[in-house]
Amino acid sequence: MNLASYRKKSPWILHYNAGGCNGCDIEILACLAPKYDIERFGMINTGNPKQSDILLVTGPVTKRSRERLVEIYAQMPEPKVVISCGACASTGGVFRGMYNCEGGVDQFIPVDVYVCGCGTRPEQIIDGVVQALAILEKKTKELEESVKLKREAVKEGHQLNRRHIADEIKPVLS
Amino acid sequence: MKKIETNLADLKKDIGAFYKPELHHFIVMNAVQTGEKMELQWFFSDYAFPCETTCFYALISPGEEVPSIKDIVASAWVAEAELVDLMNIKVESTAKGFVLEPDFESGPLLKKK
Amino acid sequence: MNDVLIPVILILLAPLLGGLLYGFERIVKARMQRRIGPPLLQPFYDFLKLAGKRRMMVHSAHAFLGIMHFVSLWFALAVLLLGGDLILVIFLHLLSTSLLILAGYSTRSIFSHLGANRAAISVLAYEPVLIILAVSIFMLNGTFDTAAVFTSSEPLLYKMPLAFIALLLVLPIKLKKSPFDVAEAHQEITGGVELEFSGLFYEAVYTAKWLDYVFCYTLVFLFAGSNILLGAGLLVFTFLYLNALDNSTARVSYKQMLRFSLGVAFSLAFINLLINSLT
Amino acid sequence: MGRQYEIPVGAQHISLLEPLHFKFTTENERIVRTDANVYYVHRGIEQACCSKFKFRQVSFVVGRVCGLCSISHTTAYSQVAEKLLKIEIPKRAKYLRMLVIELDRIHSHLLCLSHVAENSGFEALFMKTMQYREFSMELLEAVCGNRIQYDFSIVGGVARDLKPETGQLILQRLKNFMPQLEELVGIYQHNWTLSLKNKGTGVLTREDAMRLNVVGPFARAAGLAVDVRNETEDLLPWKEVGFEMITDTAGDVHARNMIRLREIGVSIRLIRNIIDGLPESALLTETKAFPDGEATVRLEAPRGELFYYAKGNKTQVLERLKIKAPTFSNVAGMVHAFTGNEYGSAAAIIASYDPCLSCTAR
Repeated sequence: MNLASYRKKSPWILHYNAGGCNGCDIEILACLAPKYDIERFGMINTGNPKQSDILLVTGPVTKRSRERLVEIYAQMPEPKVVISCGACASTGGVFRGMYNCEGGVDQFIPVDVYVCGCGTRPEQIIDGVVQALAILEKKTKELEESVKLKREAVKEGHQLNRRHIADEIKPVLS
Repeated sequence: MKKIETNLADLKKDIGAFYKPELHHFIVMNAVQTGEKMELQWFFSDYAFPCETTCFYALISPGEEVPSIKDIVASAWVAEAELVDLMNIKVESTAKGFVLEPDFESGPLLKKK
Repeated sequence: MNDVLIPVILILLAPLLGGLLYGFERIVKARMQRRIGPPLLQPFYDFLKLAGKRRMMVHSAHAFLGIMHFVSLWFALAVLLLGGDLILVIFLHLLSTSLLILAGYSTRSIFSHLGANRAAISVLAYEPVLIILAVSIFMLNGTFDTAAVFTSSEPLLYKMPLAFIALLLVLPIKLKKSPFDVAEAHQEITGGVELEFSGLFYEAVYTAKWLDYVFCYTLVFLFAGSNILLGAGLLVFTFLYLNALDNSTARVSYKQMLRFSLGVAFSLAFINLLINSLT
Repeated sequence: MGRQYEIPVGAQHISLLEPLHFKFTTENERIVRTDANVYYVHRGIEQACCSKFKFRQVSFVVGRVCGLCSISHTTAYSQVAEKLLKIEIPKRAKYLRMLVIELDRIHSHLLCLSHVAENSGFEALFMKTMQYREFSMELLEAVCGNRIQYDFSIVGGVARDLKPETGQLILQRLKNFMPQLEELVGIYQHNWTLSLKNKGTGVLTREDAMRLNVVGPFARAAGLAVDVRNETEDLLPWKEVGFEMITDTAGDVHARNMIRLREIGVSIRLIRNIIDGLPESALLTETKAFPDGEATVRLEAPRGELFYYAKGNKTQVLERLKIKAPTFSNVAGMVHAFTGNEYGSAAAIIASYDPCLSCTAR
């Protein structure tokens, strides 16, 4: 029995509306409700970036919400997956080219799963999240690989800390 | 829709004489470009049936400062702040930046020549 | 031999038991809300997932306090199960909560501060009741040791029913259940003190919640003495009561909570103490 | 005077559906001042409607202003365009528009109620209300073909007809919903902890509602009888199908909940009357004219008065389109009504305003 394979059964989602019309947002809310009940898959709407695995973004990114979007993404610890919900989050949709819109979410943060539709149906959102789980598992493995590599590197003395780097830079500058 | 013409100097007096909080409510403030000049509109509506929408309008030339009706209609600040950003109008004691980010060009709704 | 072995096994398995209990509770809660709910082992899936996340911490003292919260809570539980001094148990539990509160204050997030404030007020709400409870037990048995309670043939429930009701009233505060979940208050302060924990360090806080379940249900079990059947009945009753309460109430404000717990629960426990001391 | 703390809520917060930023200045968790930043969702729809899109396409664009009341936006735009084109639409189209608006109102009000319940910390009630709400989503799907973003109204009429069996389905589902509505009224009215949280919080008095020009259920809960359905009859015949005004006096969160629940009852009656008296006629008035002149339209969206101003210049593209959403009028009242409340109630108060910022910011 491989314990690691159970990890993907616990995706905690974070939802951010980057400037959409609320249509997809209420469908995400409907996903939590008894008819669709995404808690079956172990999902919780945490509302806290530091404890989330999956970022659900809806809406085209407006100028004022772009920095918040990037900041939320940066606050989430790896491994993390981004799902863009709806046509306008994926490409800008009908809002593409409007003066205060920047277009799709993938202009700012890497998107792993695109969910289509205007507005997305709850079934589509659930399908998107389930697809994201496989990506999440892959990313977890990659992260573990990189941690392993880093550990070996430390052993061989290649890893430099900040002071070493500063020491190396000084002679070059002077 | 009933349209009443006014000008910037008489604006506060006209609206102050017309507006009764228990009879009317303020809807929104709007601006339309008509050639060189800009037509500013203030929309009011009755509470009664059948209700009538009343529109005060004034023509202004670019760069003119518009008096604020905040002391007559307390909720007008939202509409005024929006027009300041979107139409690049100067309104008395209203700063920019409520709608748009500071780095964005002001007056995106103005027709480009 | 047997009376040491069972507590030791219980202590070692406490996180496991608490996790199962938490998973079961989530199912029950979902069913009460007409949903299917997560699988039983969901808390353990969460546990495994959190272990694989990148380690991020605000500062080392914050993470350390979070882990020490878990450790001291486990220690309090161990003392309780091994038949230690009840006053010691209560203060160890208080210590573990204060570590978490300190962790909340040590960050710069306003929500974390608010959560720490509210957690401190929660402590103020339930701690007096617990202490009165311990004093009543002392009046009855002549000792603070829980071992005497576990072995006494006459269940405490019959002698101090009012205190049991008082305990039931403050349990939602301790377990952060509606209507008294002000310390967590997800919609207001997004988890309060837990807000800044992430990854492995959140795991300590998350698992400490399971231990809290075991701790609270052990307190309930105290009232049955050596009568295991009655104890099981009490546990089931408390479980159903807590979930029914959780699912039928909104969150009250912290002032209302304080007024209620000090006004009603505390006076109930106090009346019980008076009756015990008079008879 | 205690030490003042500033508590920011938003732009991302679990109790908010959309980006919106409130900065509460609090003393001992009591709110003394509120700053609002509501323009996170500004996209520039007005400008696009006057430059990128032809006037017949605009009705689909303005539907995307807001996903909750998209039918109100498309209908209001269609009406203002019809005024500019100077055409009268068939009566059946008017009735069908009213039907979808009322169905939309039911789903929107139930969503708001469930959101208030969740933000008050009552998760089970949130689940219950959302479960009961699904019937309206299914009905909307049956009538319009989509759960949200209906695109039902188009310039000149409506896009789809209502089949008789769909009408029967609606009546049947409404009948099933009636006991559920009564159950919800019972819980929202009598649950003790919910009333502790909701009664007396977020109070807006009638004078303030009048002074700040508040609209919609927010104003009606304060005792201000403002409802466009009561005030106009030329575009949609509300009084013909039995509209009734509902007001309350308390002006707190609880009163807003009760107003919404009672309005759902009125909407159900309206829908029944509409289906029973659905006239037979064409669905669309065709015209080859171009919009000219200027016109305004007011319509009662679920959140209050929706106002459209349009100006045409005898071309395919409009000269100016101004959208005033209900929440836009409520911003001043929203900021005002926080003062003096506990921060703990703020989430419930925000939800009870039923803010729609994507409408406000456009």
